[in-house]
Amino acid sequence: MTPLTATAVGKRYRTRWAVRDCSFSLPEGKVVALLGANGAGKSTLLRMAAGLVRPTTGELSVFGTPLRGRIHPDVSFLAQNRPLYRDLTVRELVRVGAAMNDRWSADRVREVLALQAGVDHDAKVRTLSAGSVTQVAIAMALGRLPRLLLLDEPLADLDPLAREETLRIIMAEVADRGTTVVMSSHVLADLREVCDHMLLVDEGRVQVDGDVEEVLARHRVLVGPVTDESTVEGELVSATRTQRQSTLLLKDAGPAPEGWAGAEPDLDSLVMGYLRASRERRASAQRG
Amino acid sequence: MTVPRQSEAALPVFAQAVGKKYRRGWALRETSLVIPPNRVVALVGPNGAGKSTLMGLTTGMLRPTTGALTVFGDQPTGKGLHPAVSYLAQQKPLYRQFTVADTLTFGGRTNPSWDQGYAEHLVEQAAVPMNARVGTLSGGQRTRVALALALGKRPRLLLLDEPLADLDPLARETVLGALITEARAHGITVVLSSHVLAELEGVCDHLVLLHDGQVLLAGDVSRLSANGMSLGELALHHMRAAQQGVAA
Amino acid sequence: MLTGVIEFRIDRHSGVSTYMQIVHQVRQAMRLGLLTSGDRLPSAREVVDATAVNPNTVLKAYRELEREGLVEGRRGLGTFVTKSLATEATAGDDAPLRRELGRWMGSAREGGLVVEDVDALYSAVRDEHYPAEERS
Amino acid sequence: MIWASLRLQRLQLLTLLGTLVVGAGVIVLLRSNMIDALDSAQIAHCVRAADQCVAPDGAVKAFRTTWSTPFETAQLLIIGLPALIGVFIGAPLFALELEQGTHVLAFTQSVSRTRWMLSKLVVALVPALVVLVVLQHLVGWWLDAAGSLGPLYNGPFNRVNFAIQGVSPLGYALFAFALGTFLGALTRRTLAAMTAGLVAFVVVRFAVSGLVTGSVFAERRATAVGEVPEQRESGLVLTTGWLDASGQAVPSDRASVLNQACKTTPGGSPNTEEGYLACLRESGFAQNYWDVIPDSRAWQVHLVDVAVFGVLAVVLLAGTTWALRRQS
Repeated sequence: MTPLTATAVGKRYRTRWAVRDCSFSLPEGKVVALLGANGAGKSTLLRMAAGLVRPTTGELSVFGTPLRGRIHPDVSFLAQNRPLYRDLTVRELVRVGAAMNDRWSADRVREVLALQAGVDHDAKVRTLSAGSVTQVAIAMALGRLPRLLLLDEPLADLDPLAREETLRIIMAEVADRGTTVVMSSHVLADLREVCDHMLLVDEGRVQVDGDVEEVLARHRVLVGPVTDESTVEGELVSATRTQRQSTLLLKDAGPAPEGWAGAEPDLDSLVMGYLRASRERRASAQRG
Repeated sequence: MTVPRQSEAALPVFAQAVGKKYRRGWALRETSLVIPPNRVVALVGPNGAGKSTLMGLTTGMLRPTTGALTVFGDQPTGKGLHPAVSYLAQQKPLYRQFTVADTLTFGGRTNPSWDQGYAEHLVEQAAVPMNARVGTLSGGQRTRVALALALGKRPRLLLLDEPLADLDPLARETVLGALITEARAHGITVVLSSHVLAELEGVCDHLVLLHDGQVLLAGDVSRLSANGMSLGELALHHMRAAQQGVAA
Repeated sequence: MLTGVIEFRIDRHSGVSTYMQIVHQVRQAMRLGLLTSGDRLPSAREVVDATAVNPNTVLKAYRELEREGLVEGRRGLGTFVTKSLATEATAGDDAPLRRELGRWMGSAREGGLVVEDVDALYSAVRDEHYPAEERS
Repeated sequence: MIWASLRLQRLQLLTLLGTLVVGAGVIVLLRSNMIDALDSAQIAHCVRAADQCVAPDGAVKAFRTTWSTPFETAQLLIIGLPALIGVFIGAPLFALELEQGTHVLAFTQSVSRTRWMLSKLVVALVPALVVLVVLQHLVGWWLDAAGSLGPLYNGPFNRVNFAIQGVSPLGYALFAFALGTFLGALTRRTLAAMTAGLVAFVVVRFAVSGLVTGSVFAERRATAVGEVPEQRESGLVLTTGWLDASGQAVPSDRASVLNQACKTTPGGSPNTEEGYLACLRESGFAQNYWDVIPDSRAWQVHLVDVAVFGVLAVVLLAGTTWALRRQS
């Protein structure tokens, strides 16, 4: 049973398509990186998977059940702006969580809150630091005992220590309960060690979908003379060229031709290559 | 800490036992700090360590409770920024209804040392259309415009508070690239605060690490990490140690 | 908490994948005699607590070690080392070769060599004695 | 879920409770003071019929002057409460959550949107209505004690009296509340919803008056021209006019021309009473009639009133549901 499947999903806001013809299927128990440029449709996709936004076209299903405008019981969602009742204390907020859920583990919430350095349970949420607010929001999300955890920019606004602490909480959840996690982030450095699957979207369409290592293995970075690109085999993703040198990111590349050096890209250069290609597409679309 | 033997007037920031107290307590305590010229400085620390306070004191928006701080030898007056200092706040405050050209004109009207040609050049380089409204720009483009506005006054010290938050990786790289190129070309001292240590690596050559209102570590990265530790590791290591010290 | 015998150190800047780092570190610990037959490797959860890496990666590394026949997963109990790679020459702080290398390092340091010098010397000599094609 | 709503509405609920306690205390106190004042002025018996009672010189007038302000204040409170409920309880109910994004928290828990909405509505609305009804009846109890020395003298169809009696305040409060929640869910902005809600409520409240729609309950009374009815029963007179011999109402423009003509003799001098009546009869006026809603049917008019505002409220609440469902 796949945690999340999208079939030709599209979402239009007035005249603009935020997500278009998006199809994918996520494997269970993985940590999925949701990547893409600003405005590529990542948040919309997550909000649709959380049942907050209804797709204009197509269908999403969670653990085999099609979504019908409300959240699936096995899904938890961390929204980007961390919506919490700011006037409540942490303790009261947890009680609200218990009141609003059929399945709720107060123990789990306590456990997660205990992982972080000293959150006062009687402090009002509005007095907490950004890092603590995120961690409280994650604790609330985990209290639902989800099997699919959707995180929209879980690490934004966090200082380096809180970043690590938060990642540890999420990874512990994966280790303990085999939860499938989908997280979007702009900071590739945060994702490198924690993700084993990636989903790269651009202008609402899926560009890359697969196991990180497999995806990396399918791509090559070739560096060679700028004059002679005709001998290179494979599907060109993007290229940067200086006066003498071309650096090409290729998918399903053939062997490096004479005079070219090839290597497997790392996650950074792969994502950057795709983002660069997307920016060029957009720029040329604007021009023409 | 060793203070380079240079006249104070040449130092972008020179703080002597500076403290700042708010109603809820000390945000910065007895801090002595030198920011040497021509550096790209990483200002790092956990939330609440005093980064924003230090920036506020440098811009003159805040007055120190104790001690003194000078910017190129002058004490910030609080009546507007020092002419040689530019500051870019995290929210990148720009008038959304202005066009990019309006924004630059606004910069020209409010800054005596404005270099219109240079600002236009920066916008052009970023491929942002001059007649576009600021409100319609993408995050990366808006940051580039804000940067052009900050650099257009030809500062010698540029303070950037989390300039790259909420930019995608590509925009991050291009913005940072443009920033460093300009800083190097014109000898601008840049102070960059960020939570993402990885993006400061290879960019910053000087580190100021704050913790709990005090300077934990300050100096050139090459000197601080003699054993080949990267800036990120170095900072994280010290932050972790300091946090454990507090907890114990 | 009683953790396993070893603790992994994940270097986020090395460019080597997390999974390979874990595999290497287990192999190295086995060679040095820090891990011997019957020792339990830290559980994925324990590694997560220490390093905040993806537990799937840890499990993948253990599977790789299992494939190599070095460890064995026992359902519900954990992953256990089944072999010893340590020899008298490598295990323990007072193994003769180690002591010899220690003396060498001491004189290198006295001679004013820095880490890079030592690394360069070491790998040059190593490559002399162990040509690349012989190494697996 | 109810607990959550209670906790989130705590400030409003405490305010309501405070209003209730203070309001009730003040009313009880004023009422007992007033009864003392009636006794000491020796006009307690005038409460039944102020026009016919024998009382010390100027005592009635003095009483009315002293007490008119407290009476008006109490009436104003009951008239104003529905608007306050709409503005301070209805409008922020959903707008605040939408504005702060906390609806996303609620929508991503396992309660359904409908249950979330209903529990919020119930927790906000029921206490507000209880407070309103209790205060309304306390004020009514006090005004009853003043009888015809107080505002009740003006009868149940006086606009102010009508607005604070029967089930009407309930209808207004329901409507104001629903209007506030609807605008809140629609605009997603608390301040906008509060302001727009207040304006819209005031406009609709005066445009749709229960007194107008209550005319279905009017009864026609008629007497032969020149005859004086024995006792005119009290009520709200909507129209008066003449009927011809066949019992049809004479169109008013024709009636007024003829009436004017009969007031003078053909010679031009003012007509005598008998001449005037005879002239009317000759002109075809058989009966005098008036359409009246008797005081005894006031409760029915209140029911119509509450039905009209209730239907509006239900429509608005349906609108709120719709706005929240399409919300994301």
